[in-house]
Amino acid sequence: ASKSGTTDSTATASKETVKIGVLHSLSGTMAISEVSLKDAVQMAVDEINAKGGVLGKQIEPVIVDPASDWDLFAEKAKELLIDKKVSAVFGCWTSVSRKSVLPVFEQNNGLLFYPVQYEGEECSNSVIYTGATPNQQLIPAAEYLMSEKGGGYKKFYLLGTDYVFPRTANKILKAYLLSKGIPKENIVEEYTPFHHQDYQTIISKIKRFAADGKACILSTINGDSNVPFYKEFANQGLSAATCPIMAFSVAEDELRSMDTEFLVGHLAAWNYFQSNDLPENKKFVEDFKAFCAKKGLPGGDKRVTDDPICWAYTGVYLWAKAAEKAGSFEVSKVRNALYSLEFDSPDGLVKMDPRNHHLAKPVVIGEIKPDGQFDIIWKSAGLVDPQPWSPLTSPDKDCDWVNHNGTYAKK
Amino acid sequence: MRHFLRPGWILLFLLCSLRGRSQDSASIYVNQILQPSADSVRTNAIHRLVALRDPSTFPLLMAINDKKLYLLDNKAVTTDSKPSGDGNYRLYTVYPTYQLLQNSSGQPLLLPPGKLTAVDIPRADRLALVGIAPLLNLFSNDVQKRMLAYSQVGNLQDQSTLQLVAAAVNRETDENVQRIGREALYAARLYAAKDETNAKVYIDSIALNWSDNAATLLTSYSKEKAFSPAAGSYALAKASRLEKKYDNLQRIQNLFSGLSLGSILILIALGLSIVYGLAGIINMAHGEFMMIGAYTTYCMQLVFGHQAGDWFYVAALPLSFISAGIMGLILERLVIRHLYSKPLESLLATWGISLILVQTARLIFGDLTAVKTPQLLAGGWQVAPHLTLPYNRIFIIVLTLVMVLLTYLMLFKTKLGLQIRAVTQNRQMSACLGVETRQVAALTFFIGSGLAGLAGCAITLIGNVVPDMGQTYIVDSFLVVVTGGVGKLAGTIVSGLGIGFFTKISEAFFQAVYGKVFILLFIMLFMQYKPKGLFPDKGRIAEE
Amino acid sequence: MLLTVNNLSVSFGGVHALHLDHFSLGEKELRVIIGPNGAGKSTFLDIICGKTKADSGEVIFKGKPVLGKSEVQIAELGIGRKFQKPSVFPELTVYDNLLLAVKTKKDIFSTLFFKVSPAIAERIHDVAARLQLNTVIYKQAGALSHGQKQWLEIAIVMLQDPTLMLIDEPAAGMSDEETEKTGALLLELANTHSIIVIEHDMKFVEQIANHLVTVLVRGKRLMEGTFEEVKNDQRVIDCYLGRTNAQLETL
Amino acid sequence: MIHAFSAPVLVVDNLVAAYDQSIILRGTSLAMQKGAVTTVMGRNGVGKTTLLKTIMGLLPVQEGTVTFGNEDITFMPSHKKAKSGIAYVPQGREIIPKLTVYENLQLGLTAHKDKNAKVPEEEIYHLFPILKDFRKRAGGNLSGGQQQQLAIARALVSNPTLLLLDEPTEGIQPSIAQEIGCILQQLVKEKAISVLLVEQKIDFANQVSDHYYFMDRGKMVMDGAAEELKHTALEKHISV
Amino acid sequence: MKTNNKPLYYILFVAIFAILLPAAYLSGLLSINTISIWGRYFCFAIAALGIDLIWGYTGILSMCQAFFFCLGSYGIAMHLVLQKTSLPDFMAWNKITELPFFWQPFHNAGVTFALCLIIPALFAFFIGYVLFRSRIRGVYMAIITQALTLAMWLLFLRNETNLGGTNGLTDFKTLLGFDLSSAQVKLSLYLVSFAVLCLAYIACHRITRSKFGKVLQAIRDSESRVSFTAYKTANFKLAVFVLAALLAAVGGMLYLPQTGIITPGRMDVKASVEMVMWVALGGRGNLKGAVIGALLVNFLYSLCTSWFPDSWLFILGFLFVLTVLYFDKGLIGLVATVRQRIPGLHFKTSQTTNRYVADSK
Ligand SMILES: Nc1ncnc2c1ncn2[C@@H]1O[C@H](COP(=O)(O)OP(=O)(O)OP(=O)(O)O)[C@@H](O)[C@H]1O
Ligand SMILES: Nc1ncnc2c1ncn2[C@@H]1O[C@H](COP(=O)(O)OP(=O)(O)OP(=O)(O)O)[C@@H](O)[C@H]1O
Ligand SMILES: [Mg+2]
Ligand SMILES: [Mg+2]
Repeated sequence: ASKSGTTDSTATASKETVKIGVLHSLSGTMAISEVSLKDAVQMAVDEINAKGGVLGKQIEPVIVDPASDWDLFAEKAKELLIDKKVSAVFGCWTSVSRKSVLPVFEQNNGLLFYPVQYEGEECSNSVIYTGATPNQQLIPAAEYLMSEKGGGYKKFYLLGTDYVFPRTANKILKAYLLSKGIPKENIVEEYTPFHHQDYQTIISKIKRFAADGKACILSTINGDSNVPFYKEFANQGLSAATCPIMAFSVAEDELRSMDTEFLVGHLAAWNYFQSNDLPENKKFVEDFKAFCAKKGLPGGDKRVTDDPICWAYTGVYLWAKAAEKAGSFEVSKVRNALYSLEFDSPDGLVKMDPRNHHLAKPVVIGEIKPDGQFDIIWKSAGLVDPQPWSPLTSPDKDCDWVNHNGTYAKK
Repeated sequence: MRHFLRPGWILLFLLCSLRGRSQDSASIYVNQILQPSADSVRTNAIHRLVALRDPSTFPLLMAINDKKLYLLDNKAVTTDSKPSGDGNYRLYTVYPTYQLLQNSSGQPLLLPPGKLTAVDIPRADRLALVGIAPLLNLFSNDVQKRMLAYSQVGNLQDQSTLQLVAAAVNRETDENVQRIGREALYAARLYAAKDETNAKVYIDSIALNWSDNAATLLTSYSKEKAFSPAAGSYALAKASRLEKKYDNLQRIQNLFSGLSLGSILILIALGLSIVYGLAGIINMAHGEFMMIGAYTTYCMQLVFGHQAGDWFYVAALPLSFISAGIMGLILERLVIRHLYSKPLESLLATWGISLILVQTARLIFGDLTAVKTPQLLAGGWQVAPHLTLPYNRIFIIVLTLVMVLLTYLMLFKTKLGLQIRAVTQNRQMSACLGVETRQVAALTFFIGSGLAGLAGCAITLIGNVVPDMGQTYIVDSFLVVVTGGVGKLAGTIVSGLGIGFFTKISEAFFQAVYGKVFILLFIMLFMQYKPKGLFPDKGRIAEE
Repeated sequence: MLLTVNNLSVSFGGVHALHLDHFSLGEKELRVIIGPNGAGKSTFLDIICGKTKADSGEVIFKGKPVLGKSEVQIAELGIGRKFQKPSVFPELTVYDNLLLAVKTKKDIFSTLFFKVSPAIAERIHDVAARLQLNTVIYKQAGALSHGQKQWLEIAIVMLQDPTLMLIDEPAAGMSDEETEKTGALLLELANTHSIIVIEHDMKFVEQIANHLVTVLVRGKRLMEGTFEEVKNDQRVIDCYLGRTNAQLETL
Repeated sequence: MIHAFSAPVLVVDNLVAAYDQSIILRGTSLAMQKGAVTTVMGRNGVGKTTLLKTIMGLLPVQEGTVTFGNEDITFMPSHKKAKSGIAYVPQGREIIPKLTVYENLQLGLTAHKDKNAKVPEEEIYHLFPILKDFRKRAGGNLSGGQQQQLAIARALVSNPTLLLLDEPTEGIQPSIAQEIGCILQQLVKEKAISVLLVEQKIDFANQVSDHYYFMDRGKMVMDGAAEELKHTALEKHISV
Repeated sequence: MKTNNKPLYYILFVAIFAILLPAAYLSGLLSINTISIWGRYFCFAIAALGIDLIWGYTGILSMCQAFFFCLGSYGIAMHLVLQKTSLPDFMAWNKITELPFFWQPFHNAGVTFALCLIIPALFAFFIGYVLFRSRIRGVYMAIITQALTLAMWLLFLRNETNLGGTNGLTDFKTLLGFDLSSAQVKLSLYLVSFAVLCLAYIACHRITRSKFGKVLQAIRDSESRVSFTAYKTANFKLAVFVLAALLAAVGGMLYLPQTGIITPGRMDVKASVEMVMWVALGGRGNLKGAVIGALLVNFLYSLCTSWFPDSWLFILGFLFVLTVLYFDKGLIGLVATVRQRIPGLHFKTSQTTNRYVADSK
């Protein structure tokens, strides 16, 4: 069924609109994170439509709820691509959901814009990764912590929820730390189950580990486990001063309605923070708040933006821009137009990689403030190029769709 | 110990004289920083001040480092790191003295940061403070920072640094920080010591002082810095003794964790036990009642706002019980009452209800939210250097104890309890004996749901508040109820504690995941021997 | 002897419910056990059929020890039980209740491929008719009246065709005439089976006690003898029958 | 037959009741004199238990009325009936199994008019000595006969004016059954309690009854005062 | 004697799914995706039949059916992965160079099919043996099996288990040499699933109508009475438990190629409860109910998550509640009630008319 002209036929079938799919969980455990991304996509769509659409067509988003159910992700992806014949899909958060839909997109020649930081080691022709690769988030963070300015930490506790991203992230981090001369015994790796709520034992282990003030934590703890973790951390007498936590999965949106008292001073590494000073960003933040208030979404104008929201939003624009550039919605053409495409995102100018489907962008490290925002304490000098295959763990591989057929072995 | 105090006094004297000499130049630089004629002047002044290492300028430098330097009526001031209520901060002068600012009535002056003019020091200049930052922090008014500073001051062989540290230790008011500070001093002396008796004295002091880091410090001393093997092995012996003590404390900590986890489980299971064990309803929505309680607490926090301090939590405790209870009551009236004696249908209906409740919560709140820990329950009780028992957990344990006691009294010492137990075992006959079964059943459900709500309120102290938080606990709490024996209060308590302890003990050996798997399999095997829970009914009543 | 019991004792939470020094039952003997409420009669039967575990003692049935065996093993040995409180399969029809009881192979495969032979069907209907269940044979057993359930349970035991039938208070909840019918039925069954019956209805006991009556009191065997002997024993009158037993006088 | 001419205390008029679709009571009528023992007899499965259940409110009435005293209690919920002075000893004992014997008795107090009433332990234990020894035992662990005794005791605790007894002597040893008979007579005499008795054993019925009803297929087919009916007539009816 | 009472319904059912749907696809009215989705529902329905046997008929609430389902799926998935590469990707990332021993047998299709049945059966046998020996029943059984599923879920989530961790196994290309993405293969899988469902239904129907089935129901009513009637109840329970596990595994095996992914998420707490809910909704103790429940719930789930992405949970939630309140024998009970109300349709069915209400419990 997947010959060539699926998208073309839609283009002729409906004169005024072009359909895109929105595949974010609106219920289930991931809803808390993903709903905001759906809103961001919706906002980008509204903006573009207000400006006249793409190639003269209004964008019509088809929103479905894959309900944090990985099988349903695949089912919905098929539905969007085959039944609804959408031109592109914006969605997914967890790695497993992406892995679940990946074959569907590849078999049906679809295009998925994936807005969340991820573990890398993937190079699909059907996915546009607008989130960070490990080298755009993990490595700079570790580097910063080891630096004089960052505190010169010598011991690292790699703590994560037990799933792919933390596992891979920690593998890369560990390789990096070892390569920087951190002795093995100064790196501890530990995982907790999903939704783990009881961090007493782990914190007391950390306390011992961090007794000499030289230790920090690299946290890939996910979702609802964070609050109990940070709370217990504070209650057992640890603090950002004695042992900072560098988080890779805590962003403004999660901190929005939390009491952040026990989080203040801890760190997070991303590519974007709401506190970014750029005028584009200020407008974006305001627009987003206004959008949420206007649509009566929960939170209203108290809503905040964060890294994944920024990239979900940017993704839509990238697609629109590429379609304009290609003059067509056809997946292969859009894909080709995306290479090296530049876009003025809320995070400043970002640029698609010329050879693969990742985005080059700045890396920032922030310190959590009492209001749930981040104080940007470090920023990369310019854009950091994506490395889907980390040179630390897969030195022989690279991803290139222009000169090679995706992943290839480096000489 | 006294032995060291004496040099301390001398040092302080020295320091004071130092200050006298540098006083003039310091104040010049200070002025240059606050009112620079050019950026380069300021940069220079900062560098000079850093080089001076005059403690009287430390509050100023620290304020710069923390980006908390403000001008108030042309006076340089700084603020506390945390607001003292309602977003207002206390103010301190930074130079030449470090003093709390007071208003006319002698109360601390409280102002929001917005009322102050921030002195903007460029990042490059701030970086000049990096080297001296730990020293500055020795005089910080943030305990945490002081604590950290001692481990970061670095080489204490440098005399001027040593003097500063010693002075700081003497000034120190916080016992824990002082402990760390003393350790830094002892360590410096130990490293400098060149004869065995002297070294042993310092080693002993370090061991006696027993800060968090003592064992590591001694070990590394024996490995790297010891000047003689004898001193090294002596240090090592001390270290290993400390490690043992430490291990023992860790064990106590683990037991406490077990107790705490156990009491949480009991608190959640208590309501379930009443609703399931007594009313025969497999309440899949139990976790959602918990969620209601948690959100009630959250709402209380919003309603009370920041001024009210801990009162929101005081109000939330009864309210979470009542709100969840009322919700339970409504559901009982609307749905559950049709389902007594139909446990299967109750399963289906309560599952449906739980879906609805979760989605409703998601629509209303929609976020990951968390309740702030009441001030009274923040932090922990430091029992020994390595043993901190968080207040929030202690509170939950006490709350559980009280609730268990109340539940016991209610069930076994009151008429209502008698009727509840009767109704759940035989509705029709109870009715024939004059028991108003509807009311009793509704009340049972009210109490059961209410207890869940209370548990939710308690859980906010340690976890977050999310729409599907209930599902995290539902299996665990069913496990507790079932291993204890359905409808057995004592069973619920024993199994809750048992599972709590066991989880924590196994977590000490395995990773958290395997700990959990282990506990689940263990329970399965345990049920082999006690197929009807810990406290099975005996005799004829045990049959079907 | 078909059944021999020695020094059987059981206690619940420290209270001695049963302490039987000796009891024996011959082939095709119908034995009636009487005794005050709580004397341990039902407990005795419970032990024989494996429902309750004894503390000590021995029970020999067909030369084999019974204690320690499971309910199924005991049932397979040929012991069938009617309980004091009627116990049937409430959601099955009367017919299915009876079908399950019929003595055939009872392992998984035989049940899976079981076909109702005409002989079996006839037997079921036969028994149902004799116990006045034929009018309710396709009714769910749970919807029967108390007395009907009693009948059904007796029918189940009959169809099981065990060597030893343990019948606990069969006449409870039956009218006098039905009681009499039951008595006649039991007497007939006694021609081919060994039966232990527990009853409080003296008329009924008199009707069926063709051989010996055992009197249990407080878990111990008070006496054993013919109905006449028992009826006139002062101890039995004192603790069981009552000073002036109206029931007996009217006989 | 002391209160022979007083007004009827309980009147059941043309009662129709069913379990779901299957109708059991098909127009049952009955009138009880105050301070007398009225006995309902009939073969197995004719609907005697159903009648008592319906009177007690455990089964919805489809047609007809039940009047107690001067009040129409047809649709009154069970617990109100209990509170208005009707006590019920059901067939099958229905002891609350996991409550102790004493708690079961305590529960009987719920329907007592006096809120502060205590369990009249002495009287009860005098009647049923075994209950005293087993005070603290779970009711469900008692022997069948003991449970029956407990059920009767529990009904008496509430100090009722009307007693519904469904085969109360089932499983009870002869001496106590006989005593129960005496007690019933005594209660009727001394406290003017009215008793509706369902019984199959003619001997017991004869000992206590003032009036008989015969039931067949959900209807009363015959009734009469005890003296009027000959023993043989009774037997004939029951064995139809 | 009571079978074959409503051939019309059966014919209708078969006609719709075996003829109408494929025809609609071939004539272009339906997309192959829709066909595939229904194929997946059939797999759920097969598993639901097993749940009905063990729970509806025998009264044992087993919450580990989702686990057996996953065992079947994982088995096939492993085979499919090995069809594609000699070493799965995720192993390569985890620096595992050699295929673990337990992956080896899955190279061969025949062995895989056998193992997909044998492993769940063995698991069920072992679990059942342990549990039934110690006479665990009722909620105890439910919670223990749930705990077991939870434990297995946690294990499968681990990377160390070498089954793909959270991500599970995905991205399959061919099955027995057929291209899984081709429409014909999808259609065939649909038809196979349907055929297996029909076969499973007939087999279960036979079983429940046999004396064996009666014993099962008797066990549900009063297990001790069955023992006293000389049936070895533990064996019977064990047999249905294994049978139910097999049905779940078969469902899982067919499910995999049609879904294209298997993750531990299929057996988390929610999934295992949901499987029971299908049966409860359809009507427990009634095979038709189980099938209809599974089909309907999943159909609604798919439909509502697309049509009402914001409010579908309300719809499903209310459906559960209303079913319970108004059709107390599940949906199939509703059908029976309607048929009784409409005199013209009034067939004599002996098992639904009189209802016994357990009033002593
Ligand atoms: N589980 C138990 N716990 C305590 N006591 C028990 C238990 N089971 C039985 N008993 C007691 O053991 C004694 C014997 O009971 P059993 O049922 O055998 O009496 P019975 O002779 O059958 O009486 P009945 O004629 O009333 O049926 C009774 O006093 C009873 O209360
Ligand atoms: N729960 C029930 N559901 C449906 N039918 C029932 C139910 N209980 C009893 N019946 C039917 O109602 C009829 C009358 O039963 P009931 O128990 O009133 O009889 P009874 O006169 O008390 O008999 P017995 O002397 O055996 O106690 C019987 O035919 C019985 O089959
Ligand atoms: Mg007995
Ligand atoms: Mg009756």
